[in-house]
Formats: sequence, C-alpha cells, structure tokens
Amino acid sequence: MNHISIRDTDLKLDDCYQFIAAPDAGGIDIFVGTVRNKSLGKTAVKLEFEAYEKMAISEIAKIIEEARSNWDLINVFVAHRTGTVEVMGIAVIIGVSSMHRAAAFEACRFIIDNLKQTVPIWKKEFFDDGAHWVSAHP
Amino acid sequence: MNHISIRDTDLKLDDCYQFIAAPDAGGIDIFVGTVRNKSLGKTAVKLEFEAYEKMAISEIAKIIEEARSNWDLINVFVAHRTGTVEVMGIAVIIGVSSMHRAAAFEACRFIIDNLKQTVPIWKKEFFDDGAHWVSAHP
Amino acid sequence: MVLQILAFGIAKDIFGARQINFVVPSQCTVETMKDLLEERFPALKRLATYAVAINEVYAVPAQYLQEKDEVAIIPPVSGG
Amino acid sequence: MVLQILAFGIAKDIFGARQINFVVPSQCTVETMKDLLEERFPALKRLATYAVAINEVYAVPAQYLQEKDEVAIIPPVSGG
Repeated sequence: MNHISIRDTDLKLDDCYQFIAAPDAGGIDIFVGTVRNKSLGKTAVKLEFEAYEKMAISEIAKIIEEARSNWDLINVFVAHRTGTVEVMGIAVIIGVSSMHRAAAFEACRFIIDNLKQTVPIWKKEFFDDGAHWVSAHP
Repeated sequence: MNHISIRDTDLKLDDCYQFIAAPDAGGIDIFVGTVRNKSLGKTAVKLEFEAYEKMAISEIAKIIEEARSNWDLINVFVAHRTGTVEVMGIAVIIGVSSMHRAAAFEACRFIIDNLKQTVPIWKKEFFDDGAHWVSAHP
Repeated sequence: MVLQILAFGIAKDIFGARQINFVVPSQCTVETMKDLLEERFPALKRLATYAVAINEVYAVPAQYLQEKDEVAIIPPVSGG
Repeated sequence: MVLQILAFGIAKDIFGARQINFVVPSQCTVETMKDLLEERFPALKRLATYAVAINEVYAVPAQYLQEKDEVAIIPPVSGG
C-alpha cells in the first residue's frame, strides 16, 4: 500500500513505521529530512514550505509507481510538511518496506532524490537578516 | 556521537531518532530489521537471538569507525535484540545522521551489510515443526 | 482568451498574488504564454528556470492552452 | 594447558554447554586447537564454517593460544 500526505502539522516517525511495517518485510528503510540550522554559511531561523498540493500528490504517486516498477516493495509512505518548520523539525519522511533490504534502501533513496527534482514544493529560508526562496535564482 | 546497544527488551524507533537528530543534519537514514513470517518457504513462529555481547559491541564499534572514515557522519545508532523476538518484532535498528543525505544512506547500508557479516550474533528460527540456527550449515 | 494562472513560491511574490487573470491569444502555446508573461513580469527572466503545469501535469513548450485549463507557474522546486 | 572455550549458537548445542574446559598442548595454534576440537566434536566439521575469537577479536589460524585467553567458537553469524 502507498500513503502520501502533504500536511501543515507535525510529521510523526511512528505513523510512518506503523504504516510500512509488514509481516513479510525483510528490510525497512526510513529517510527523515530535517531543517538545518545553517544554509549558505548563514544561520537559519526557520523554513516555510509551500506546496501545489494536488499536483505534489500526483507527482509523488508517479515517483512511487516508478519505484515499484524498479524494485519489489511492500509498503511506501511519503509525508511532507507545509507551513513553518523550525530548526530540527521534520520536513519530510519517506519510508519503504521490502522483502529485501537492498530494495528498501535503493527505493527510499530513489524517492527522496526524485521528490527533490520534480515535486512542486517550495522552501523559503528565513535568516536573521532576511529570507529567500531556495534554488529560485541561478 | 555513537550509540551501541545489545539488549533483551523492545527496541524503540524513537530512541534511535532522538539520539541521531542534530541541528546540522541534512539527512537521516534509519534501517529497521524485523522478523519475517516466512523463511525457507516455511512459516516462522518466532526467532531467538544470542550474542557474544562484549565482542559484538566491539565489532559494531569497528564497523562504525570504518563508516566514519568513509563518510562524514554526525551521529550513529546501532541497537540489536537478544532473546525472543516475535514476527514483526524489531531485531535491529541502525540510524545515521549526516550533513548530506547520500552519506546517511550509504553509511547506514554499509553498517547493516557489515553487521550481518562480522558481528557475533546468532539467529535461531522456530517453525511449527522444529528450529534451526540460521546459516550454520552449508 | 483569459487564463487563470496559479503561482507558487517566488512566482507568487513576482505576481503579487496567488492567482492572476492573464489575457493570451486564442491559439496560444505554453511557450508563447511564457514570452507574454515575461514581458509583463520581467523578474521571471531572472529565475534559474521555471516550468508550467497544465491540469497538474508538467507541460511541454509546444502544448496549446485551453481557457478552462488549470495553469500553474512552477519555479524551481525545493522540497525535501 | 587447559583452555576455557566459550561456545555460541550451534556450537553451544554441539558442546552441550556454554563453556567447556579443553586440554591442548602448551604450544598450540588456533589451527591445532580446531583439529583437536573436531576430533572430539565431529559435528563441528559439518558447519558451513566457524571462526575462533581470542579475547574478543577474530583470530588467524597460525595464532598461538595462551592459557588465560578468552577463547570463543564463532559459528556463522546471522544477526541483523
């Protein structure tokens, strides 16, 4: 089964684990992306995430389908925050269960790598002295 | 920092996450190994793990040091069960935080792959019709 | 025809709104719409790049727009 | 000399004990000890393989044993 959510409230690691755990799973891999305190050598105060929610969900679904065509997966969980996330707060959780741990690792990494490339979600970083949309300018 | 433990009580995903989360972490990867309901085509009832604890801890420490020499890691958490673990129970948790997600994924996989090769821990599988030590015989 | 164009991230800041109404010729491709948008909002040209989505799917430059389409400006994504 | 040998996993089942006392010549390598153990416990020869640890470190076959060493039989590991 797949779970995809875009939400403006705290993401819980345990929600992910409960969803992906399975009696036939041989390996479970979970990626957690958190907000760093530094960016471009400056001290970050917080982030804000904005999403084109319906399209983000359908793009994530496409990535999961591609992962499932490449690896034999049991359950896949993808949750992403919108709104304000403080330093050390969780921005994204990707969880994958598979019969084989290699598949779990590879699919989990594939999903986060692709999510960062194609899913319409934007991050605005706030510093002491201003804010900017990440990657917007060359 | 490193955390290594071998214990006969439930492993908690949140213990791992709390240990490895860090304000400068850009990526956190967690591997969870659970007990499968099938092995060799038979229905597994439970597993028992036995460890040569002092040596297991020092072998895990060596693996972590090797990982740290290969990748730039912040915190590393390795916990392994001994005693009886039921189907879907957690046998092992490996967690790695790093500035860069590629390092977190690669180091986490390196640690579980090596743990399975060199750390003196043994798994006995119990089926309806008997039990055997995994990998003992050719 | 009049397109309703959604904007996200820095495109929302450039447009000054989450959604704008924008007049384009009746036979209008994505490429032409981008040219017209960049005339009205030159700041778009300073972006690293930006894509257009039609009905929640990434569009190609030669694709034709329909008045009822849900059109969205997708600046460089940065989730994760 | 008398070695105290720890056994784990299937080796514990083969020895019938978690630890045995085992007499070896005073100048005894890991390899010689394994030969002597296999004479007394032929079931060891049916294992896929097994290693010996001395003082919690994997030993090489040519290594000499000391009476005070913590010697352990390490059948194929299967953690994780």
